[in-house]
Amino acid sequence: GKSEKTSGEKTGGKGDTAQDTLVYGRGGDSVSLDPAVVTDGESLKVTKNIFDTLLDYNDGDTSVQPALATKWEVSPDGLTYTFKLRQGVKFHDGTDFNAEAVVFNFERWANGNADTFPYYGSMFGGYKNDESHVIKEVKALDEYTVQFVLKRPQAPFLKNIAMTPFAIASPAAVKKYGDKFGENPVGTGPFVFKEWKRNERIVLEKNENYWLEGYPKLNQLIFVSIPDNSARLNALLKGEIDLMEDLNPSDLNQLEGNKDFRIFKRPSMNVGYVGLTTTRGPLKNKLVRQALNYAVDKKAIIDAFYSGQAEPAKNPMPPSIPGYNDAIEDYPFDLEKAKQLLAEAGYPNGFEMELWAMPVPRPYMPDGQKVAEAIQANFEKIGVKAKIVSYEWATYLDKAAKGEADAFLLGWTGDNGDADNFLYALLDKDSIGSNNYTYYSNDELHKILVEAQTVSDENKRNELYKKAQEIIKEDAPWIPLVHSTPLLAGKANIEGFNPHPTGSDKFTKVEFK
Amino acid sequence: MFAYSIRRIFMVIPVLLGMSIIVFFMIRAIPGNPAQVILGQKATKEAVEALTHKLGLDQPWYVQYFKYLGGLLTGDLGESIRTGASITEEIWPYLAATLELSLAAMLIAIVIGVNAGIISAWFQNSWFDYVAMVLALIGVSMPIFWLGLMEQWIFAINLDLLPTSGREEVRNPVTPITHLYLIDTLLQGNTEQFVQVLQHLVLPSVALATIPMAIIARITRSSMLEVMKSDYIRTARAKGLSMFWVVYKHSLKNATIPVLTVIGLQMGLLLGGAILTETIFSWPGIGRYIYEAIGYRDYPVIQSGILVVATIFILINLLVDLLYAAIDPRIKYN
Amino acid sequence: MSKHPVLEVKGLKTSFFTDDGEVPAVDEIDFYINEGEILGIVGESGCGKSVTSLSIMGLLPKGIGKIVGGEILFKGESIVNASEKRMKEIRGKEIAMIFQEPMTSLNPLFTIGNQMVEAIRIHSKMNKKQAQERAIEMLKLVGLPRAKEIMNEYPHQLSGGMRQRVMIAMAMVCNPSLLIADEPTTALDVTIQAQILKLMKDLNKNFNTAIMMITHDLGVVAEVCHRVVVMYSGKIVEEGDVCTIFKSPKHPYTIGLIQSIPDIREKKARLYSIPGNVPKPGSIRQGCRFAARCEHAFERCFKENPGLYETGEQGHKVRCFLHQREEEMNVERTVAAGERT
Amino acid sequence: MAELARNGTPVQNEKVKEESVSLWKEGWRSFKKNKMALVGTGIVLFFILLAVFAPVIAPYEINDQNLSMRLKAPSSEHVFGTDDFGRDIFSRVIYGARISLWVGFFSVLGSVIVGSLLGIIAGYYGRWIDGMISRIFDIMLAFPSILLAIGIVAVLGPSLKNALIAIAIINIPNFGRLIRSRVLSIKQEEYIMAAKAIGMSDARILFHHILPNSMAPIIVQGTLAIATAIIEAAALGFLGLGAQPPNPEWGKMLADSKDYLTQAPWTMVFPGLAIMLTVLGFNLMGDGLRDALDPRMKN
Amino acid sequence: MSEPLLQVKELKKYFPITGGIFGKKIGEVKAVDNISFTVYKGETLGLVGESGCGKSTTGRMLLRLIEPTEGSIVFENKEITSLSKLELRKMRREMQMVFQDPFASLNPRHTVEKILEEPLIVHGIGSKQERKKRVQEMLEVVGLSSYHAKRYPHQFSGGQRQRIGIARALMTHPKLIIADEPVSALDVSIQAQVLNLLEDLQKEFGLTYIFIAHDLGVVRHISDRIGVMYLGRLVELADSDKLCENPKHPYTKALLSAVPIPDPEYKQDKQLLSGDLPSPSNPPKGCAFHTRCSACMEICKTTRPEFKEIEQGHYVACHLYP
Ligand SMILES: Nc1ncnc2c1ncn2[C@@H]1O[C@H](COP(=O)(O)OP(=O)(O)OP(=O)(O)O)[C@@H](O)[C@H]1O
Ligand SMILES: Nc1ncnc2c1ncn2[C@@H]1O[C@H](COP(=O)(O)OP(=O)(O)OP(=O)(O)O)[C@@H](O)[C@H]1O
Ligand SMILES: [Mg+2]
Ligand SMILES: [Mg+2]
Ligand code: NI
Repeated sequence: GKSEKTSGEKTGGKGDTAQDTLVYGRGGDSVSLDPAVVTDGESLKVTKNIFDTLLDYNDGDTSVQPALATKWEVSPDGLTYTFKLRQGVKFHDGTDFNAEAVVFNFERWANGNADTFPYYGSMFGGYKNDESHVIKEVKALDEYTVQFVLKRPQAPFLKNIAMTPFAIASPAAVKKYGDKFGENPVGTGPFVFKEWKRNERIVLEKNENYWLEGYPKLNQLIFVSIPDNSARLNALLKGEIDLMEDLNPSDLNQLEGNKDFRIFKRPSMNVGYVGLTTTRGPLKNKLVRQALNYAVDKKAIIDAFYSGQAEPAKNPMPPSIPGYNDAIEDYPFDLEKAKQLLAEAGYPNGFEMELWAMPVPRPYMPDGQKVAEAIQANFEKIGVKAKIVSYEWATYLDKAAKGEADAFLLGWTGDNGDADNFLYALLDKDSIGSNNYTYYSNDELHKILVEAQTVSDENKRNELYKKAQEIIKEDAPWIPLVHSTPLLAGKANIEGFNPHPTGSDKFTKVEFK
Repeated sequence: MFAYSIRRIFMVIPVLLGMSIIVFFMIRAIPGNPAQVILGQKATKEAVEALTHKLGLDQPWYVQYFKYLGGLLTGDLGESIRTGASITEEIWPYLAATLELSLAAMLIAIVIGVNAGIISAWFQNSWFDYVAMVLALIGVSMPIFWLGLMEQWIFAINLDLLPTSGREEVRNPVTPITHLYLIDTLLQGNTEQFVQVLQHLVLPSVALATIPMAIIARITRSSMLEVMKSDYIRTARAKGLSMFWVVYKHSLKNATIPVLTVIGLQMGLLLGGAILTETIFSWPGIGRYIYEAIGYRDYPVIQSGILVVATIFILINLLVDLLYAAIDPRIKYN
Repeated sequence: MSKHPVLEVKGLKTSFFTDDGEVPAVDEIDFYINEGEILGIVGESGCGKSVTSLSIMGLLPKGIGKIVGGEILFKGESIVNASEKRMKEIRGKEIAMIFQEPMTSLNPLFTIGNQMVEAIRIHSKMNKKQAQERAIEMLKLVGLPRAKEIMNEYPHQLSGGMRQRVMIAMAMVCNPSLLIADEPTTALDVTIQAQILKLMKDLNKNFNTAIMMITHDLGVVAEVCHRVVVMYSGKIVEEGDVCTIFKSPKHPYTIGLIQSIPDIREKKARLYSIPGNVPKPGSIRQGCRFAARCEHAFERCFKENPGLYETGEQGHKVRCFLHQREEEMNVERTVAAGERT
Repeated sequence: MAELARNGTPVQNEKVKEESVSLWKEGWRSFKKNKMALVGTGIVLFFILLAVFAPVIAPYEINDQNLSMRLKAPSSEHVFGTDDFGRDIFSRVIYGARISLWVGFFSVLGSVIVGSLLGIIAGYYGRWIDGMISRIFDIMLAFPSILLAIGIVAVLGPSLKNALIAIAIINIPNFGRLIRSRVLSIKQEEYIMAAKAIGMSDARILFHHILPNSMAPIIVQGTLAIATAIIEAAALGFLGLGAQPPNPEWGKMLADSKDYLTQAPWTMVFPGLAIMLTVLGFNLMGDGLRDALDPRMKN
Repeated sequence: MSEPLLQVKELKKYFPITGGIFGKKIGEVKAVDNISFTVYKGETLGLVGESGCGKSTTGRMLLRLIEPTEGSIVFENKEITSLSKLELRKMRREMQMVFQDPFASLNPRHTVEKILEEPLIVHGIGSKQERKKRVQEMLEVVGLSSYHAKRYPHQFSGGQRQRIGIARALMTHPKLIIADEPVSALDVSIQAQVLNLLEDLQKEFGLTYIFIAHDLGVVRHISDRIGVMYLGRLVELADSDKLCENPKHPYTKALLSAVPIPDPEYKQDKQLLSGDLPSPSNPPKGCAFHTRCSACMEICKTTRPEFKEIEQGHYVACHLYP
């Protein structure tokens, strides 16, 4: 850790001063480097830099901008999308990027199934022969024009197209490596895959022929896995890494006074919540759920365990997403009111229940156990005795999905910045069994959410979502806790790094000053 | 002797078989579907079902078990269901990392432990003896994870003497040959890296060495004392041999046997117990490999990982037994 | 020819310092061994025989056992407070020792040859080869067949009798002037015991080695020793020529001991037996230590400790008030003799 | 008859009133002389008293959160400082003694009971039963024990009780083997031969002779095992697999304060010291007991 | 002294030696190899021999503490080898054993009272008070005092412990006592006490003894008849005077001459045996003693001599006496 100078010399041999290798410390390793086959963020963080998508998100939000596609047109019925592709782009293996390549990739995914290309199915309603499959066909109109024909309108279609998983891979390489493509990724992105040492590091090198003139700035990009948050911070402090994610909010003050380092805040696109399983015991009662909502002191929790780097949540989706209902008033922290509601519901002396605590840190919940402990203490005050239970992550999800938890901590990070990706995915009755762990089922809400999926008028859609949020607030299947601001920390001389709300960052413009 | 070794090796087989069965059923008793874990929180039901089927997890247990066993017999440890990588190929780097760490720890433990034990026995009831034995007792009583953290706090963070975690310099990674980095860097003649690797090794190996060191010191001392009371040592002294020779030639060899047993056992414990150290020091070893695999319900990895560790443990004990025979001519196994 | 003592022990007192306080295992004993003489030391278990021999060798367990008084003169040189360096020279070269348990007295992990050669090279400048030859020679001398092969064998490959022979060979390599044998045959069968005893007698005759033979078997004493010291609870109770001791023992303990042995030559109607138990050393602080078991004990025996009185016969001494009178008579006699000259 | 008695009566110088001293009493006497063992016993007693009188001693409610008082350094108000919930660490460490001692004692009790049973069956009946039980022990011992414990807790679900069960299970083969070897060696003792010779049944031999003679090593090993069990429980707690919040289990406290190592080291130092001291106490006591009760077990 | 109490015929005990890859039996130790003898009521039969010749094994087989490999043991007309476990345990009331090591044969955690009472409890004899009383009586009989009852074995000296061992054997009023080297661990002066005690008890209770020892002097003193064993076989059996004064077997002769005589003036021409005892796992062919025998003939190397009566009551197994 102490030989920063020597290694600086080694890696950045040319420049005397400027460093051109960035070591990015993160919590876990990737599963595969084929973005289409994975669902985990750790894989996508890397592939984002190896591959490009047709469209990309803007820095800092989820509106789309050109990437491999330079222009696009939507037919008025919302069923045909025509993309003009960037010319002269080459894959890392030297083959050309063109419309055929785009078609090849989409065909590949559409011919798959939920197991092989999970994200495709969930974002585009299924696969080739499925009734619900949204995409009717993908055609190459000419060498640099691709046309998508949909079966029915899909409001977030462009946002979906911009998602990291739908990155365009070299057809030649896909054919060449077959199953092993995930270990030999070839894309058009700013960095070229060089080496992967499992559970330790992935090394990417500058793509000299990148289509964005003058970029990337870095010569090498290294992702290293350091599971423990404090260990990662130590590594940063000792110069072993340059940039780290998932900084413990509690470590914030340690860095704040330090001139050598700076904090990066990832715009929030998440929600952390307490799920109240609506089919279990006293929680069946709406009044009880509301009472519990009154009993949680979100502010104190945020101060203590997020170091203030979060805002209290009142809705199941973050404010940055269109359709957010800011008019809603949150349940205030009011123990008297809570007690009163409990009494009304027939539990004047409270009751006992389990409160499940997440065993793993997530951006929206850096320490589930502690948040649970704080909430436990809150509940105690209104006579609700919560026993904290924790399972391993796998078991936790499995059991919670089966509705075995009374109250549980969980959260969600948006994939594409669309309200549907929150409200429908998490609280619609269709999602029971997948991501609606509370078993909350409201027909009125269902109708609204389904309607919103096909409405292409932005304003109309937003109205529908606002209505939905009102219903949810009233039924209180959750105690929305926070929209956290995930923290990153890095060397003070890093420039051009704007953490993206989706959690996957492109390092094209990053450099050391 | 030969027959004995063969017999011992044969006896290992039922143990390994038993272990594979226990591991097989135990991890399947752990709630949580690997498919769900792999696909994560956001997976759809269909995706989970499809993956479950693909992984063969919907087959009856005996089919799964015998398939796995069949693979084992051909030397195939299976494939990780999370990454699809072949475990046979993947496991060595982890194992090597753990081996390097444990061997370093064992070396420290043996060198310091044995010598402290000898000196304590030699100067029984001296102040050295008292201090060494009290330290040894404290060492045995030390929660290793706490020690590791305290080491980090003091030596890495406060004093900034040594790296906090990892096996190598991230910016200056070792090109693996054997994956035992000390050896690799030496083979490549890269002294700078050698020193770096060594620096990374210090804290975790010292943390890991503490308990075995303490145990070895205590055993060495008591077995030396025992031996030094024996008739043949009295004979040696009656011959006019000096104390130094009596201690280092006669007593030590005789006292080695219980010490060897302990070293064998501790080596096995180190291999498994490295989990905590590896977690604290982000050491990419087999303990962490298995521990993380438990989190992902990566059945083949857990099974094969544990079997590999157990096999090594058993082999080490076999080795210890064979060493006895080499040291002690009385042990004629036939 | 006059006899010179190789070893003189004067007022030796050795104590053990245990949790229960000081235990005087050997309490002011005096004896001597002449050149070429076999001295037998007999006594029951725990009476201090081994402690005596270890005191002489300077091999008392460190920290527990200590010589608290008296003198040990080896060829006139005091060795009680000799330096460890000097003791190393004496041990093995001048005074050699063999032990009771042939099974455990040899280091099981080294070959016989290794241990023999080591013994030789400690005290001589021989090279390895010479030492090996000398070792083989010694092994042949003690009557071991296959001496060459045995050099490469380990102790466990030999029988008890053979091991004891190896021990003797090892003790004899430097031609010591004194061999201390601490119950060398107790662990062996009678037929093997007979072989070993013969060997020791031969060595004594051929090399004029003085032997201090510790045993509790009076038969062995009668068979090999020239002179006998009888110990009881850390004290010498009788000392004399072997014939004197067996033909006219004076101490009630010696008498009882001799009478209580069954004889294979004839069947005694009933054995004589000394009543009571062997006392732990240090448990009796007052009076004669044998008084409690003695048929002849009278009041004084329980109060005072008798001295070692000379009986009439040459070199015969007894620690018993019954013989004080004889002592006095002796004095008279010597006085008378003195008057005569 | 009278003559017989006279001939036999050897006791003349013996005090008639010598008390009867069992090996236990003898053991206790030598234990009392062992200073280190007494120190160990003292430490253990100290923690037992802490555990028993925790409600009296502890100055604060252990679960009283006060988020405004987070991570305060030791002061006269909070002797060991406060943790990240603003709770008094001193009080929590005191209550932690309850948990650690409870887990240590009962897990070892469990493994002693099950292990002894299996060990006795294996040792006494031998043959295939022995073969089978011994193999099972071999298998369990070939596992890295902490992994086995993690596995068991993963199956049962993380909780203090399950951690206790897991620790008990992983220690079973140790006791099983100990007892088995004791039974095997005692079986060879002449007094067992003598018991058989007077026509005693197997069961009686087992329960009147073999078991009582195995007690000393069990107690010694048990005491030492409590020490390891406490560490193991703390390790499981540290990995989040043992005690669940807000239980002030020491290992869990360490895990919870791991992130504050640099800013609030006192949150780590005191629970760690508590573990070490308790374990040291049991180890010292165990060593002393071994010297007193079962000198053969020395190594 | 006429009626046979115990008849042993062709008794054998082979201990298996295991080894090899699968721990199979690869040989056997012929610890006791075909011995026959008879014990008459009220007599003492001595068994002598060197270490490892099978004395203890024989003694233990008589009580079936070790299962015989072959042969028959008839005690008071009952075939012991075919008794069921329960019958056997009852039968052990009649036959008792005294062991060699007075330090190992008493359970260190039981008081003397418990040790002595146990045989009675096991066989369901007497009420609690009666048992206690009997313990007191028996202590007096073996020369201890009743106040010793509450003490533990380690508080006694070796001789006293051996008395306790004897007392335990006597508790159930057995007919036969097998004493396996009862005095070899004791000091000479104590040894005489115990021997005397045994003799007195025999007279008082009309006991029959099988007395095992390696010290010929002791055996001679206490036995009416003596059997000499060598490598698992009986080589000579005769009246004790006859055996000592007129031994027939070369081994007996050698053994007798090897015994040191506590008389410095007694000079005797020693017949030293050469070599060591062969291993019982691989005994010499023919006469087991032929390797060390000074009178060895050709036939000795090939044919095992029969154990037969050459004079009235004098049995020898040697080719010198055809
Ligand atoms: N290491 C020791 N620690 C304490 N006391 C000891 C020690 N060694 C010997 N003694 C005491 O010294 C006394 C004499 O012991 P010693 O070994 O000389 O007896 P011995 O005559 O050789 O007996 P034996 O015939 O059994 O060999 C013993 O009774 C014992 O109490
Ligand atoms: N359990 C056993 N397993 C194998 N061999 C045995 C066993 N018990 C005894 N032996 C062997 O049987 C032979 C006879 O043993 P035994 O104990 O009967 O001899 P002994 O005449 O009583 O000898 P000692 O005088 O030493 O007591 C010995 O060679 C011994 O090694
Ligand atoms: Mg001795
Ligand atoms: Mg025997
Ligand atoms: Ni002279």
